[in-house]
Amino acid sequence: MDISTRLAPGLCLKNPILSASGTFAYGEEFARMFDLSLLGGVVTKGLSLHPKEGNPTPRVCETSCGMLNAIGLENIGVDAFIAQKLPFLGTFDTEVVVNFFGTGEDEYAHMAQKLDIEGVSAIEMNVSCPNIKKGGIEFGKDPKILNRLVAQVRQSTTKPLIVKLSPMVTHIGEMALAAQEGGADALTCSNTFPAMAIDENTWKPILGNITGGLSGPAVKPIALRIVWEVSRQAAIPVIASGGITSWRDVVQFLLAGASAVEIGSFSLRDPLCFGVIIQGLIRYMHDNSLESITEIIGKLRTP
Amino acid sequence: MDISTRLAPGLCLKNPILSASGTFAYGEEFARMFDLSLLGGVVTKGLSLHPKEGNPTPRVCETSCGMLNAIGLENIGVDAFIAQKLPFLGTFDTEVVVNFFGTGEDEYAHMAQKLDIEGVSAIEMNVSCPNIKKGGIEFGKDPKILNRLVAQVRQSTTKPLIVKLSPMVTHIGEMALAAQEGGADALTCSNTFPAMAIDENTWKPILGNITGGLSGPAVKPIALRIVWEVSRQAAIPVIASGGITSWRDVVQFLLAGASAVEIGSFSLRDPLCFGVIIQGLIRYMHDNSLESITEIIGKLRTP
Amino acid sequence: MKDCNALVKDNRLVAQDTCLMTLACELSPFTPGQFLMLRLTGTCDPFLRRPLAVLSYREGIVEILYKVIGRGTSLLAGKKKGEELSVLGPLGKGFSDPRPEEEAVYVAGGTGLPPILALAERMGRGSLIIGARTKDDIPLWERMQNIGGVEVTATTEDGSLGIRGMATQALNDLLKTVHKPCVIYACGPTGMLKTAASLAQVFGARCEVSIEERMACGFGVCSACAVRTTAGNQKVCTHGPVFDASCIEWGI
Amino acid sequence: MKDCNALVKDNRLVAQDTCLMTLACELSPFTPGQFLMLRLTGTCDPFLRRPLAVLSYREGIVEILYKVIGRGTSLLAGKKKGEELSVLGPLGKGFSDPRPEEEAVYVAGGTGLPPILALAERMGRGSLIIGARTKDDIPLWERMQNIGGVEVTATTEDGSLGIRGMATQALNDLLKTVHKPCVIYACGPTGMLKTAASLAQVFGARCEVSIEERMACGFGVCSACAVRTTAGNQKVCTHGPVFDASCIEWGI
Ligand SMILES: Cc1cc2nc3c(=O)[nH]c(=O)nc-3n(C[C@H](O)[C@H](O)[C@H](O)COP(=O)(O)OP(=O)(O)OC[C@H]3O[C@@H](n4cnc5c(N)ncnc54)[C@H](O)[C@@H]3O)c2cc1C
Ligand SMILES: Cc1cc2nc3c(=O)[nH]c(=O)nc-3n(C[C@H](O)[C@H](O)[C@H](O)COP(=O)(O)OP(=O)(O)OC[C@H]3O[C@@H](n4cnc5c(N)ncnc54)[C@H](O)[C@@H]3O)c2cc1C
Ligand SMILES: Cc1cc2nc3c(=O)[nH]c(=O)nc-3n(C[C@H](O)[C@H](O)[C@H](O)COP(=O)(O)O)c2cc1C
Ligand SMILES: Cc1cc2nc3c(=O)[nH]c(=O)nc-3n(C[C@H](O)[C@H](O)[C@H](O)COP(=O)(O)O)c2cc1C
Ligand code: FES
Ligand code: FES
Repeated sequence: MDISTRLAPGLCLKNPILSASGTFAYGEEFARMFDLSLLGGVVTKGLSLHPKEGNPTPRVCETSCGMLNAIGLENIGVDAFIAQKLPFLGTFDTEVVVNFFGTGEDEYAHMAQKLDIEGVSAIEMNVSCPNIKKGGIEFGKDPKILNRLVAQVRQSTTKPLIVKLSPMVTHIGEMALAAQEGGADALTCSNTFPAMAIDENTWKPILGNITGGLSGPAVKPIALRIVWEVSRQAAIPVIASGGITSWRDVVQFLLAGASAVEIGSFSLRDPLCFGVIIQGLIRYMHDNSLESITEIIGKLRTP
Repeated sequence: MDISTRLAPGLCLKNPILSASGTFAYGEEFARMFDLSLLGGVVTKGLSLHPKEGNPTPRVCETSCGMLNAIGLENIGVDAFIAQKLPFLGTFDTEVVVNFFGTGEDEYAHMAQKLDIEGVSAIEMNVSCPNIKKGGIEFGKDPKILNRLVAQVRQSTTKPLIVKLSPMVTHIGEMALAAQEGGADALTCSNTFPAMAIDENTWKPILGNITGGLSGPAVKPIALRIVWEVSRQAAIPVIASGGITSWRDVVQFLLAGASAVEIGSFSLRDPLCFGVIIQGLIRYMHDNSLESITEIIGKLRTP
Repeated sequence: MKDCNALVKDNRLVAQDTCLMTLACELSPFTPGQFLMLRLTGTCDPFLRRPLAVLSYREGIVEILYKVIGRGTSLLAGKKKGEELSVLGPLGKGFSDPRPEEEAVYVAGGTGLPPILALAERMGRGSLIIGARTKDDIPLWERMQNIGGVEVTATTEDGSLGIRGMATQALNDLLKTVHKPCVIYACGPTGMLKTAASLAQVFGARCEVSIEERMACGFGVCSACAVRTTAGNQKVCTHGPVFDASCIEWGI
Repeated sequence: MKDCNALVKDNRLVAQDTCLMTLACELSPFTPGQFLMLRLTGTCDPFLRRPLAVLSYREGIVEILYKVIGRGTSLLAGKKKGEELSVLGPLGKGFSDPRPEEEAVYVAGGTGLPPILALAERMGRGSLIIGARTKDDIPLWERMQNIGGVEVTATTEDGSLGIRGMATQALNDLLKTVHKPCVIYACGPTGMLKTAASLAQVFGARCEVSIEERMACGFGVCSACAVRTTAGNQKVCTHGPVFDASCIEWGI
């Protein structure tokens, strides 16, 4: 049985299960619980050029079948990552996908250059951040801005380039094509949904940052639709992200057109879920006499 | 204590609790369970010029803390509504808000004219429908198209005009302003989120229509953020819709800036929730010595 | 119809993956074919209620018989004596009584047994055919055989109980032997209902079928449960679940 | 740290809105101050685990003491003997032992009692101050008084038990009487911790505080639980929850 999956020239995962950015830190904590080599790949916390302190607390909040986070992209900075964390990740037999972001195009490009080093399997651009030079509009909200950004990053790296889309846009297909034409090798669909929570006793927002991003099973049906929509429009592979909790979810996202999946929030609740999900997927394929996951990807049967 | 709320010149609800469109039919079934006069208002199923058959089944599907629907706007048509349903609704001491849609601008305008009659307190335009003349793009996805549509409807009616926005857009504030400038008296935020569900056994979409709209508690945090964003940008009142299940939710949406709320999916699960929620709101105001709900609306305390 | 709290009195496995639950709750009198919408938890997950037919209701005690299919029915199977459920019902339109001159034939397959059994028990006359894949799939076999006045036939695909074959084959055979006006009551897989409907036509019998469709509300407000009939779309939850078979447009 | 299934052995109210639960599960040895992340249901609603300190752990039996605050702790309070929970832990960094020459002073307020009591019970020496609004808010009062070697003082705002006033006032009074190196261990509302920290400075005592912050993972991967320290942001769940009070930047 072949459960490997190809995301870009030179980027083939041994299985379609990745951690998600921001729920796996830099892998050390999970490595104490299981062998990271069982994963198709790990995606690191989003890195920036300089270390970032993040938002005031509370930074998380529970919602119906989901959670909000407004961590504020706290991270140790790309240099500390390369010096202190990357070598450790290199000791595992898994692909290392480095998630990153910048405050302007040059910073994104600079980051990509810095990460164009051994030990990094691919880079994943988080474009759900405001472009401070363009009056604060998110890179991921305008196809032209996104296309330019991706094109510039493309020229700064030899690594497979994954663009992680923002879901809350009018035409997600347009954004996907803008990234593809900019030179993305693959797309992650998608980041969290801007949302908020309010405490009716204090009359205050629950999160220190007022708003945050919604993730978890609550958003899965939307994420599934986005993957389905994007994978039919884009020619490049799609990585699914949003509410995955089980091998059943994984099969559903593969059917919708994803070539791999990231598991985020659920691994906070159940850190050992990765192994369970991979085993479940193998068992499913065995029970259904499937030889390769390419027999599942995009094979949704529509009327 | 005053829990009445004003939505437009000549449209004041005795309390801020409305039913939502599509989960209340035309009121007859609920009227067998409780006196509709206890509601601030009822919103009817979305009506069209001609009766509509709707989508193939299955039309609903359960999701984590929510549901998908792809009813396909099945309705009896505006004429049958006026003849057979409106008189019954007129027997209750509550505001009758008629939800409607069309396939083109003229049809919307025609509908508005037909509904400019006694017994109708206000009309609520559902703009989450494709404009068949404009290549199928949803009216609610382009501010220019929306603005023109609203302006045309505005000229065809003397009734208070509520525009119900589609949530899945890049700039919800722009859409709100487009509707406001077109002449809307109030905005409903918002309709369901395009989503889907897949059966991993049959490899088929669960809904007959492939995709459907996500509603219920799962989407509440997004709806809350949308209400907060829109109410700070628009000058007209906002009606909240999305995942409301309790008086706590109502208070949260009021704090975020809503002047009233619609309860949809949850009333399918718990048809008697309306009375419980209104009582809970009154008790909350009493316990907090609040005289009027205007003391709550938009009073979120941000840092 | 009422929304009431029900107390689990008993809940036990009575066949392969099939449980019989008794609940204490005050309902108004029911017609066989009517159903309840059960809410399974206090939390919003699972969100929707589940439709289940009333098997019996007497003096504040309701029986339901359900097959464990997915999440909701699994949760139901896990309920223990003393736990609470919320119950909405009885809902929908049940079976009409057989006319005095009519011979009643009840046909059940799969999860279709409860409303059919309810009707047979209420009427106390006629013939009941229960079809299943195998013996172990048939619940309440003893109870069925003891319905006074009703003759019971089982069909199993593997021949492990009763006649080997399909319920509709047994129905066909039975109808050949009946020489007076006849009414067929059927509930089960769509294929079975369709065949029952055409047999009814062939034999000039009246036929009522109880239809299953996904529901959200169960009381007629959401339009989830549409079924195509000669009178246009109808709602399974309020116009049905029991329909005159000749009105149903079976589609492909 | 492990993720294991725990069986509820007992769960009872021991003070106003406060329950003591005993669970059977195999943990590695714990340090007082460490905590567990409890998952409350099989469904994803509620989604996040809840952090609760270990009160005691011996031979496969863990005790937790919790105040019923919101949805999660209400669900916990509803658990009955024989039900299962999933438990992740022990997590975080606990209190350090008092040095041989140090006099130990334990101070607890609000939901801060469990880790403090765990430490006092483990050490068997020093003085414990428990502060509450009123008598009924103090759980396990008998048990506290019977910790061999530990002198216990209660303070209540209404004077219904022990000294009328605040725990920090009693701490101040106590510190005045201690004439050797001293270490203060505190857990409770932020205001209390802050005051304890400044008293420690005034009296030249060492001070360790256990901090509460909203958590998602509890094992260091999500960065939810940031606390500002002199060494920059630290994670309450892995760097803490116990910190040297002098390192915390208390903010306004
Ligand atoms: C009027 C009516 C009466 C019924 N009476 C009985 C009965 O007495 N005994 C019995 O065993 N079953 C009965 N069913 C079928 C029963 O409702 C489903 O088996 C049950 O809802 C499955 O729920 P689940 O959560 O276990 O399955 P899941 O597949 O997890 O359910 C997911 C969703 O699909 C719906 N669904 C799944 N299967 C069906 C189905 N066959 N019909 C309608 N909705 C479905 C569920 O209600 C739920 O909303 C009846 C159905 C209807 C419409
Ligand atoms: C390390 C640590 C140890 C703790 N030990 C104990 C203990 O032994 N006994 C005890 O009674 N309480 C303890 N608490 C506080 C306890 O975690 C909260 O009271 C509990 O999570 C409230 O959950 P809820 O669902 O009832 O409240 P809700 O308000 O419904 O919870 C909503 C969310 O907020 C979080 N939350 C709410 N209050 C707190 C809080 N004070 N601290 C952290 N998160 C919070 C919840 O975890 C949840 O994610 C501890 C907290 C921490 C961080
Ligand atoms: C606590 C937290 C932190 C996150 N941080 C990042 C981040 O740094 N960069 C990023 O691209 N996505 C980040 N995400 C988004 C996740 O990677 C993932 O796309 C999203 O949570 C949806 O998947 P899920 O439902 O499986 O969590 C974060 C999510 C959470 C919950
Ligand atoms: C079954 C169903 C049918 C609906 N039909 C309509 C409709 O006809 N017109 C409309 O504007 N909104 C319709 N909606 C959207 C609801 O009015 C409401 O805006 C949405 O469901 C979010 O609120 P909720 O989470 O409280 O359900 C429908 C929703 C459901 C669940
Ligand atoms: S289930 Fe809602 S109308 Fe039938
Ligand atoms: S709670 Fe996740 S890092 Fe502390």
